[in-house]
Amino acid sequence: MTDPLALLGDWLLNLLAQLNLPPGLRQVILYLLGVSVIATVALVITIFNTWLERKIAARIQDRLGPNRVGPWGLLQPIADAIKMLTKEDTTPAAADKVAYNIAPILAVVSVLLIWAVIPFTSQWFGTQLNVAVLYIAAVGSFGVLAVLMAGWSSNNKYALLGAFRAVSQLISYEVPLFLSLLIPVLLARSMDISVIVEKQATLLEMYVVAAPLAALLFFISSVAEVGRTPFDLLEAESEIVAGYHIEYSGFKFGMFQAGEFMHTFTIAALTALLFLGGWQGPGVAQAPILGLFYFMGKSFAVYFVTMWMRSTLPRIRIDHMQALNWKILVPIALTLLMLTPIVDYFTKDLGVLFSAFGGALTLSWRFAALLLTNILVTLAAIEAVRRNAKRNFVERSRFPERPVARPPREEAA
Amino acid sequence: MHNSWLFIGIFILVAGVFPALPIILFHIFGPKRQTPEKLETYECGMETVGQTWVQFKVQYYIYALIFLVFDVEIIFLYPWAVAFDKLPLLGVAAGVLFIFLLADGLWYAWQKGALEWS
Amino acid sequence: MVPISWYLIWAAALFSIGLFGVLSRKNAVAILMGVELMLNAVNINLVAFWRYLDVRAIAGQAFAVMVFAVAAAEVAVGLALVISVYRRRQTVAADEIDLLKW
Amino acid sequence: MTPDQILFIVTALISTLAAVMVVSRRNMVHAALFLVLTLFGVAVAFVLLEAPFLAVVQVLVYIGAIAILMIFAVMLTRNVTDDSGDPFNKNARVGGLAALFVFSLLVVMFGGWSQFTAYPQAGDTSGSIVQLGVALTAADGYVIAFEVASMLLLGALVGAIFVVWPRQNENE
Repeated sequence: MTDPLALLGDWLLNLLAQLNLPPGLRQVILYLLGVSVIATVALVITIFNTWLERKIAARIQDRLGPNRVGPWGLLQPIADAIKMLTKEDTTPAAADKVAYNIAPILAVVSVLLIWAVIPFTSQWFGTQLNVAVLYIAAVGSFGVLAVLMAGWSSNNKYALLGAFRAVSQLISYEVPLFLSLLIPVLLARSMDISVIVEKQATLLEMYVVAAPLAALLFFISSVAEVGRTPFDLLEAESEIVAGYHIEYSGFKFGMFQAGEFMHTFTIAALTALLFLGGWQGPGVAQAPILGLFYFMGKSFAVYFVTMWMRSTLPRIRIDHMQALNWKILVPIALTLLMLTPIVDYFTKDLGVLFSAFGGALTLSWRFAALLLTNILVTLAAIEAVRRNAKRNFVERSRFPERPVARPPREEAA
Repeated sequence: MHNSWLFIGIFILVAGVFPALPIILFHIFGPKRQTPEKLETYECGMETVGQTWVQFKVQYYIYALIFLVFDVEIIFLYPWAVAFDKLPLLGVAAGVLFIFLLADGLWYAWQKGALEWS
Repeated sequence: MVPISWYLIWAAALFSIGLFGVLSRKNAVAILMGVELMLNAVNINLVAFWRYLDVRAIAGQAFAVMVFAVAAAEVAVGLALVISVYRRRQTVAADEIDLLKW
Repeated sequence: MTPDQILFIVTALISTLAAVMVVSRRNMVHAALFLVLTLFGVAVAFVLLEAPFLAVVQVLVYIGAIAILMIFAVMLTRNVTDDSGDPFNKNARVGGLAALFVFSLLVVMFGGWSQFTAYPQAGDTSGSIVQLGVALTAADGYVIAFEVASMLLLGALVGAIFVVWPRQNENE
């Protein structure tokens, strides 16, 4: 099976060769095309996802969702964009003009840049970096900066307060995020995402088998990083003034929104790549293009979970949000990170534990030991949380009874 | 290697243009009927009172502080994880000790009550 | 190819600007920013020499990573001191914080 | 001029100008944002020097953490007199002279240097992350420095929390 994109690339190369350009410039043009394609794909997926998300949320809540514009409401996102264009472009008089206008752009850039290192199949990817995992983490810090800039430059107390809360949430959850990212890097001995995917060749070699807890930590902290339900306290539209983007309107506000939607799918894709084997699947070696379907299937499966969470879970309280991070996620991640290298070091040469279906299901001693470690850490963590909750409950029951408002007793006349 | 960074560089430019373009178009074609009142800051229907730079509680700084320390320590661990296959037992132990010291810092902050959102 | 002297001169410029910031800014946070500039200038030099000498001798990179750690520690403690002083004396001007001179 | 050189000059110019803004802006948030620009320029320089690990770490640590901490500190230490009045102290002239003196001295020292105009031939940096990881934890490498860095950061964390933590008798 020939790769259609490779054919297209060859044709383009030939076309460029006929133009007699210097080789450096030719490369730049080729890169420019590739970059535009990737960025467009990311945006198109995002636009489609806004529709998908509304549709699925509607189904979960027993509604129909958008169904007027186009077949099944598919053109709804375009109608939304046109609506946004007719809004007024305002910059508050007291705002810091430059920072105010750069912030929404930076918010999208910080997400879009992640797509440069995402491999769609074994052949289709933007580029291979040997520091890709850290690159993803680094790019995310522009998002934090964008939030802070937006909140500060709006010159609005609520925006600034929202930005502070948002930033403290973002940076807090970056700690378990980075710690759990370290585990696939440790297992693959590489920061290159393509290498990490290649190492997860069969079903039981996926890192979700060897490090299920790390996968869970990564998923939870990235959802918090995006600021989606149940971690959407920075927006909380039903309770408080909108967060750092309160002064934004029209397309500038739309950019924050688009960045959030894109980020949600991006974290789903990253979870699929780092823990679920990305483009790996049966028959990929013969026809690499199949990898695209596997990758997209896994990404949308994870994305569906985020949508599911969004339509079912209630919002977390801010002190609980911080406590969940610092008192549960980070200690678990640190424990896991201390045990994983030790177990890995002593079991890496032990070989295969069992093999079935002609090698399609192969579990090595190493992965079995790691899985066992994960299960033990999970059980220990659950027990610790349970005991703590029990102690807190006992302490709370020792409080004096709180005054309760009672209806005035009817006096005998 | 150089080339993949050229790709990233071009990506940064294009990624900047992608969101900037609709915003600029919007700025040109979007309606603009602005009055001084409209451009005022909106704070819950009241006129703005006092300075915008209200002071924040120190808790925000403490979270940022713990984050900074963890951030720097974690980046030390990435080359260690990549080089894991080439490490002797001592090297592995050094990394684990490093993580243990990191956990110590968290433990101190916890005991001190710095992790409470009050 | 960029000669190493370009990197060195650029680093010297950043270092001098940082030095100026440290010596002459009033705001204590600005002084810390000056220190950051100086540390970055040092880092540029370390990495440049690593690259132009022998890439197999990793000392330059290892030192640069250590400088990151030192910079982070310096900022964390420095800013904590600034905030603490601010809460007692309501000022961040370095020349007004002169209690230890007595 | 080669593309490398053009890229270097553009980066160096932008980040040097941004550095000048850092030390001269009166508005501290602006100074911090210009600091971010300067530090990003340094990250680009690390990419040019083929040290991608340090480049991403530069962005992660300086822009993602240190700059954010700086902005937080600026917000926390807001003073009414900050935006007005002289941002420089009375040493400004001496400081300027000293900086100029150091700079000219260094330029005189390095300007005429004709060595090291190109990367050495035997230079493949793709394995430098593995080398760094091995060297950081090797007994004949930097394992002491590695652990001391951890202790230093632990000390910084403990010290900073201790210093900044509000005491009971303070809120009167």
